Amino acid sequence: MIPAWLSSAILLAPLAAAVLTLLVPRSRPALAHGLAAGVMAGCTALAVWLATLIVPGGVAYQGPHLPWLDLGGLVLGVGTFVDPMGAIMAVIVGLLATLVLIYNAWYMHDDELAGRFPWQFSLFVFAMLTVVLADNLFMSFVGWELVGLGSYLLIGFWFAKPAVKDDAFYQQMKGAGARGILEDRLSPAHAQLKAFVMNRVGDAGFLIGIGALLAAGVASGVREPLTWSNLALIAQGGALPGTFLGLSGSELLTLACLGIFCGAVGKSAQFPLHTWLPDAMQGPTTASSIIHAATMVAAGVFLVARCYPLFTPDALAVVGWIGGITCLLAASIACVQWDLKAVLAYSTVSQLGLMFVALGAGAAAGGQAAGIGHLFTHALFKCLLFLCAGSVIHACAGHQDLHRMGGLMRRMPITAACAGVAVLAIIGAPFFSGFWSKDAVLAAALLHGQTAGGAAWGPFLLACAGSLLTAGYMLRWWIRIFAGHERDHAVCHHAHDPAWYASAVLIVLAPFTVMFVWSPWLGHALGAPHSEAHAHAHHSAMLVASGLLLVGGGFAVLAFWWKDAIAAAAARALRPLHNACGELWGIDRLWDVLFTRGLGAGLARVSAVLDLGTRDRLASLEGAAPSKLSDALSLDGLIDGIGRTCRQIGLSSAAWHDGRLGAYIGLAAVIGAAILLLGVLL
Amino acid sequence: MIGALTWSVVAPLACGALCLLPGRAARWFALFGALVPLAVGLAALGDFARHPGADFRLVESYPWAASVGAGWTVGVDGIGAAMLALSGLVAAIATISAWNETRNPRVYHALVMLLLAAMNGVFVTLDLLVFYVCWEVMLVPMLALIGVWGGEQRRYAALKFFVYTLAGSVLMLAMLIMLWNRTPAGGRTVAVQAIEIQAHSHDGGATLHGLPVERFSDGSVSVTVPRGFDLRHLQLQWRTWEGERVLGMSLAAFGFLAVLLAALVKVPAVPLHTWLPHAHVQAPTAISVLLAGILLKLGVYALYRLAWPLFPAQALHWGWLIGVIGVIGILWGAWVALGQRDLKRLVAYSSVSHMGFCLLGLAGLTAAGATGGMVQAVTHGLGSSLLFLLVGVIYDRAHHRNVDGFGGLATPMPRYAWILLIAALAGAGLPGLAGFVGEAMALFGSFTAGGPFPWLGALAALSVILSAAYMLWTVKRVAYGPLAHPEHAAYTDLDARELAATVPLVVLIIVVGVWPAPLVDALRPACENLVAHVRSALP
Amino acid sequence: MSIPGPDSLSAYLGVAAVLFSAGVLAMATRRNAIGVLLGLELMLNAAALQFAAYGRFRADGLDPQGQTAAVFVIVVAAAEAAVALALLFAVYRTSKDVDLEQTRELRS
Amino acid sequence: MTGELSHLLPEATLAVGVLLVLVADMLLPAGRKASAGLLGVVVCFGALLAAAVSQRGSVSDMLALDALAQLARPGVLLATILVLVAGRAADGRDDGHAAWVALMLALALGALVTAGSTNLVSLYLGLEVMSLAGYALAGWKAGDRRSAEAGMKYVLFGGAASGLMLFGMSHIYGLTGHLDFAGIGAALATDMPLPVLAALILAGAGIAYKLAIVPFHFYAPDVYQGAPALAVAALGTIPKIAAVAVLVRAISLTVPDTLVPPTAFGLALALAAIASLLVSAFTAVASRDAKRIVAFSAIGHAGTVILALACMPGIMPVAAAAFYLAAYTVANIGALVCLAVFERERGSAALDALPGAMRQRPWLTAALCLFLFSLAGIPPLAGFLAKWGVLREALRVGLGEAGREHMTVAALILLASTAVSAWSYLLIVRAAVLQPAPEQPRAARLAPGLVAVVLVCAIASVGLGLWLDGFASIARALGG
Repeated sequence: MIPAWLSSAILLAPLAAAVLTLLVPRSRPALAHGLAAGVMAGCTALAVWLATLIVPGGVAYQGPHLPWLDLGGLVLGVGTFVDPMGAIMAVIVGLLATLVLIYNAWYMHDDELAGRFPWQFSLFVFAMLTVVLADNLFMSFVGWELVGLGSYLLIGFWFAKPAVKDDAFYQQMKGAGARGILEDRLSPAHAQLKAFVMNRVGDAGFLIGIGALLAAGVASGVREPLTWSNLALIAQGGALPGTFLGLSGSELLTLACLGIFCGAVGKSAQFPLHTWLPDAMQGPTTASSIIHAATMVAAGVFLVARCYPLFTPDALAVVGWIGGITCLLAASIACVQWDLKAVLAYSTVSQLGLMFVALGAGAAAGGQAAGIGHLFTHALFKCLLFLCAGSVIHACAGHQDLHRMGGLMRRMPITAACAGVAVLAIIGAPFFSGFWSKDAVLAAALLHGQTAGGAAWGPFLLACAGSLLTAGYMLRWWIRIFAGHERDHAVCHHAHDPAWYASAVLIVLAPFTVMFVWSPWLGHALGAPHSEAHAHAHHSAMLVASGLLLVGGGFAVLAFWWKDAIAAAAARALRPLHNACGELWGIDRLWDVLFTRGLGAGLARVSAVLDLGTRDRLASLEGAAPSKLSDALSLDGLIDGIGRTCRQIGLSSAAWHDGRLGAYIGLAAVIGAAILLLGVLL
Repeated sequence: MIGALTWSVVAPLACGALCLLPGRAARWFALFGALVPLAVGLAALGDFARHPGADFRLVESYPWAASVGAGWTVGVDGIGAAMLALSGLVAAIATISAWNETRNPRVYHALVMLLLAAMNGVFVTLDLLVFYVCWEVMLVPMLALIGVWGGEQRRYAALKFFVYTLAGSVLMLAMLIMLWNRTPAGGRTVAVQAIEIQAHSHDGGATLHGLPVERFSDGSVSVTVPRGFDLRHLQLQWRTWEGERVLGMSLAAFGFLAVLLAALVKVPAVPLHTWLPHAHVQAPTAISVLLAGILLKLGVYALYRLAWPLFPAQALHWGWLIGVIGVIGILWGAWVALGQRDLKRLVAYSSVSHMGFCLLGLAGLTAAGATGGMVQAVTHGLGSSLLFLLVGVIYDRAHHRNVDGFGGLATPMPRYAWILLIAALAGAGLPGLAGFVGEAMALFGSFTAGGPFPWLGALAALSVILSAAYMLWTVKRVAYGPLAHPEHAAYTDLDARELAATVPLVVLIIVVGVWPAPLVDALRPACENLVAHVRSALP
Repeated sequence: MSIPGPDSLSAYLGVAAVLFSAGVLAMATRRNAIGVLLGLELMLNAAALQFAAYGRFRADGLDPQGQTAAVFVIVVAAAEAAVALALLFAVYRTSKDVDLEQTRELRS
Repeated sequence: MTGELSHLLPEATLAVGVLLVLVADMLLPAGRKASAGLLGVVVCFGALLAAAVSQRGSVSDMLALDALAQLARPGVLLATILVLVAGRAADGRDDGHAAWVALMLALALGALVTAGSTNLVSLYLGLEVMSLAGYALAGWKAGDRRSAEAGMKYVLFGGAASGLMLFGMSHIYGLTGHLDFAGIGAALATDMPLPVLAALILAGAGIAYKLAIVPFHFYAPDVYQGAPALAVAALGTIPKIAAVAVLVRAISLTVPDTLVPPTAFGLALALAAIASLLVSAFTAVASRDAKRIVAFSAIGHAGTVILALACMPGIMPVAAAAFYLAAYTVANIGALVCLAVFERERGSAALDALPGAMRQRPWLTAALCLFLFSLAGIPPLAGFLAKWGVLREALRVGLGEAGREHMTVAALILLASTAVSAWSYLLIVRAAVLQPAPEQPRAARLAPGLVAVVLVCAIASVGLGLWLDGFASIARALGG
């Protein structure tokens, strides 16, 4: 039997860790890290226990549930809900959090801000577990926002750091027209803002989705419509009761799903809201490893999977297409990035796109299981990749440009090996976890394409193209760092593997990249469907994936290891494409022009002038006419205009009271006579 | 012996008089004068949280003018209690933040106390005439506080505030006189709804608001309402006013528009908001705190206490318009805030945006929305007060408020940066902080209200983007990044007085954000009752 | 149309009307304060004349009220003229002029 | 006959008082002549006592001692006392004070006669006594150019107005055959020929002039600005009380309900009121002198009173007008007494001269603000309640009686003008309180009499504002 306190304890343990570490003096970072890691380890243990109780039976468990707010006929509650997907996710979150904390103790051992890391990190883990364990959409949303907060805090961890600008090397590179280098990135303070606001763009859609579900819930008379069970009840038959924004029935359900997906697009950095994630790499690499690789960005995938019963075919088609586009787009950009974390960031975006491709395929095609499965395997190997990247950056004294690396294999063998297996996993080499999970994704997309036909093939093809590129750029990444000759001795000569406990973290994570850790139990646990068609699709997908891997990987080995000239020639041959990738397909710039400078700063400034004008208020007080048209026509100018008009009337009236007695008497007589006439005539 | 609510008005007045005594004790008197209403309000709020109900409690009534029917009648429901507590709290914090006021501190504190007494009068009174009197009395101390202790263009801002808000509320005077005039001298017998008796009769239906209830054999129930200004009595006659004509419209429509105008100016709602940035920018910190923390709430409170109960059919009829005004305010305020460089002006526009949620919530006429609107009023009082205090902190050090003139203050002032971040996140509506509760409830209320409200709610939801943008952009420009000016490195972090002013607000923001149930439970019955009352006007 | 004789009310009223109009005109147009004062006297005398005339030509016989009123008017007019002249003198003393176009220190 | 004359005891007291003061001035040694002021106050108190004990009745068909007069008499006398106690208009000069007191008493005498008159002749006499005293008071500082100009304008414009009035009166007399109100009313009861209407309107000019109703208001700004502030305090209040009293009586006695429906007459009054309100509110905003602003505000307040009277017939409009006058009188006298101090110390009451007042005389400036806020109608001061009463009447009539909807409009215009005129009062507040100024020399102590007057006016301004039952009480006094 599952103890009632268990799920709550798992949820609250990171919060306790956050509070505890907040109380630890900032001068004792090691203590704080140890404390947090200890609590996280306990939390992981509990999660494992819970998983063992839930996963084998495939049961869903509703934990304690409390009302949080009674809005009068509408109740919002908090509580836990665990199914196999959630249980495994909780284990992964806990495990990675523990390991990352241990690793970070080394990574930040000489950072004076290190004491802040544990509590911010623990707060983030709490938020993430809130999303994972929530038993209703509202609580998910709360966790969702708090995840955003954690991400905000950790991206801006080094809040005082300027954007990289003053390094001679970067200036030189920039002068040479290089793209995709660190210099393109924002300062941490800017990046955290960008991340939060772009997440909020998605959240606005999320709120509207919640609105649709709430309206439907009220229409169907359910007191607490947002719990998973009640949502399923309300959305029975693929349609929602009631109307909202002029929609009803299945259209309304589609709207709700798209709203939720909109949130996921923001959080999971999908096209067109993906641009914040590469900038988020300004955070500590340890934070990136879990937040911007393994868990937070996966929250969008998780949420869509959690709300899967609601998703209508129309909504799923959108999910698949967005996933496919993102997969290819991000992969293409990753190919030309020189910042080693940026490559990983774009690869994360691309892989998340892959997960959405799977989800878009629909449950019947095995999409849900495939998407979640890839989420899990990706979480571990991507975390490992980031920790390895952290080791490299640390080893290279903070440098992270691929131009200046190379040959580090000899100086840091453990890191190189661990990174190597992780790369093999991400490109989907046989017997590695990625092989298995990516195969499932492609199989689901393929099957969906086969059954639905027509446009439904789109996501599959995009995903294939993305996979092809993934093999290329990830190998390039590894080769550029670890293989070949040392390009910049000044940067590389101090390099060494991390301290033993940090290396141990890498070594602990490495086995999870192996396929047999996951397969075949995970597919069963996630309820992947089995049939002739599925098996057939799996085989086809495996063939396709292997072919793509060979082509992409082969090219990478040739071009980046064997002969650099091939890469240069390819770049020349594909110059327009290469440039487009280097310019991030113009999306960042478009967003910058359209939203940051246009709708944001620009229009806001215009609105501000429209509202108050620009003129000197003291002058207007004395009745002076506004000097500019914009002042007279601003809202405030119009209001002041009323006052000015009154004063003007007063002045013209005062002109009649100008001290001429004769005029006074004459006026009195004339007006009096007029009144007399009027009175007599009327 | 006078009761607690009367004390909440008398104590500030008395303390205000004591403030004028020579010596340096004025600030202590002022603090005490603020703590009395805080204590009364908290006690009442606690009572409503423990025993939720829509009735008026702590009711006291003293005759004033029998020939007119006006009296000193006070009582609070959940909303009134919350507002009273908020007003005491904000006034106490404003007093602490002005603890070291050197320019004529005695008069300063005395004026603040007069202001507080007037505001409390509005919150506790159940008499329309007294309501109006207190409503207008506020203008005078505010005029002086902005005009004397304010910034460079204080005279312009003060006069503008005075004339603008006075002009906004004069029609309300006409309204209250009309209502009085149209009640026959001998009183009027009106039918009463069952819910009214359920909610407000304390003696099993024998009397209602102190009036004997007459029951007829056909089951109908009525009371005879005397001529006067008791809001509870006026409210019973709303049907009569639908039938009276004035200037081509019904008396109810006229009255509703009159209250609406007065309230919208105070709220302030776009496009009647432009006095606010001037007043805020020119006012000293503590007065900005009072202005944002309490004064703006009066507009919402007037809608809640006057417009909706007295003219329910009009509220139904014009609800969409209020909602539209609210949403315009939400979006326009946020957008303009994004374009501001003066920190105080920025916070002022954020107030315009946030107060829009109060209007949206009230307009939708759902229990969730109305409660959300009032909760938003309370939480905005906490959040915007904190923001103004924080602007004041750096103004005290840098003597300017230009956001571009800061940067990287988190390095010399870490505590400041954290509190600023919390305040900004509360303003951005982050769950777990107070700002989220009201906004979410108002939004959810709109989503479920039907008619045009889902559309309005969807538009309002877009403000989560803008609010995050202007709030966090501000934090970024002030606190983060490399230190913009080397001389800022010498800035000291928050001192004890500044912590004493800000930390209570931070704690409350977090407590209300995490555990809003007591507050919401205290406010909800009154709002539900209001919604039921208004909905009873449906044909 | 016959010219009204001295024994008809309308003749007196006509004269009074002319006097009155002349007075109003003088008051409204004269720049010199003395001239204005003269106009004032004309107006008052027009009124006095009317009182007297109305009293004399009443339908139901002579009425002393009209004559009385006329006397009152004359007396008060004299007092008023005295005060006015005193004030005019004060103005003259301070500004060496009684030109109303010049004495306009008090104005908006 | 003696019984009838006993009704005139207050007037007689004042008349004797005038002579007494003048005689005393001759007897008093130089340097002690200020005691004439004390004598004047004693005389006024005597008259007040006489008024308090006097019975109702009438003196021939000339004067009526009805409820109205009994209400107006104490009002006039109290206002006179306040102004007299407040001190002297002139600078430190000792010798002229007796004349000042005598003129004030004469002003009060004229006001009492006017307030009680029931006959065109007594009305004219009363008005002229008031006016003649007033002319002299306005031009009191004969050596001062502005004061002299004010006096001259006052007398010439006033003369023109009384000329118009007399012209109208003579026609009324000629057309109705009566000089007394009752007789005129009886003659008009059956027929109201057009010429009579015209004559009535002409005769009204005199009252309108005393009240400074548009278009007979032109003199007021110049006179108020130029005359000494204390003279303005008297001129702005005492004649108004008298004029309103006699106007009410004249309307109720002469205007027959049967022929000219009250609605038409009310409309005419309302129009005059609206014109006054608008002119006063807007023009005041453009003024640069505190006393000029007060003058324009006085025009508006007179308009408000007229608006109340436009709601006649009935007791309540009169009660509202009476209350309004009371509130206006205390606030106006208070404000002008404060301004008198500033005028004396700073040479002028122009807005430019006021900055620094708050630092130099904080309490006096605070009192000035209190009076201005009362005039502006800010609750809970007397001005608010007074306005409330007028609005109540206007809206009662406007909403309740068919064909008089214009009263609702008029009420709304009153409200709008309240907001605009608040702005003009704020100009004074701004100059005196908000405007920065260099350090001021420490001010000398104020005369105790002046302080007392300010205190009494302040207390009255607050107290009347809380006296919500006042309307009912006044109505009882008028009706009983």
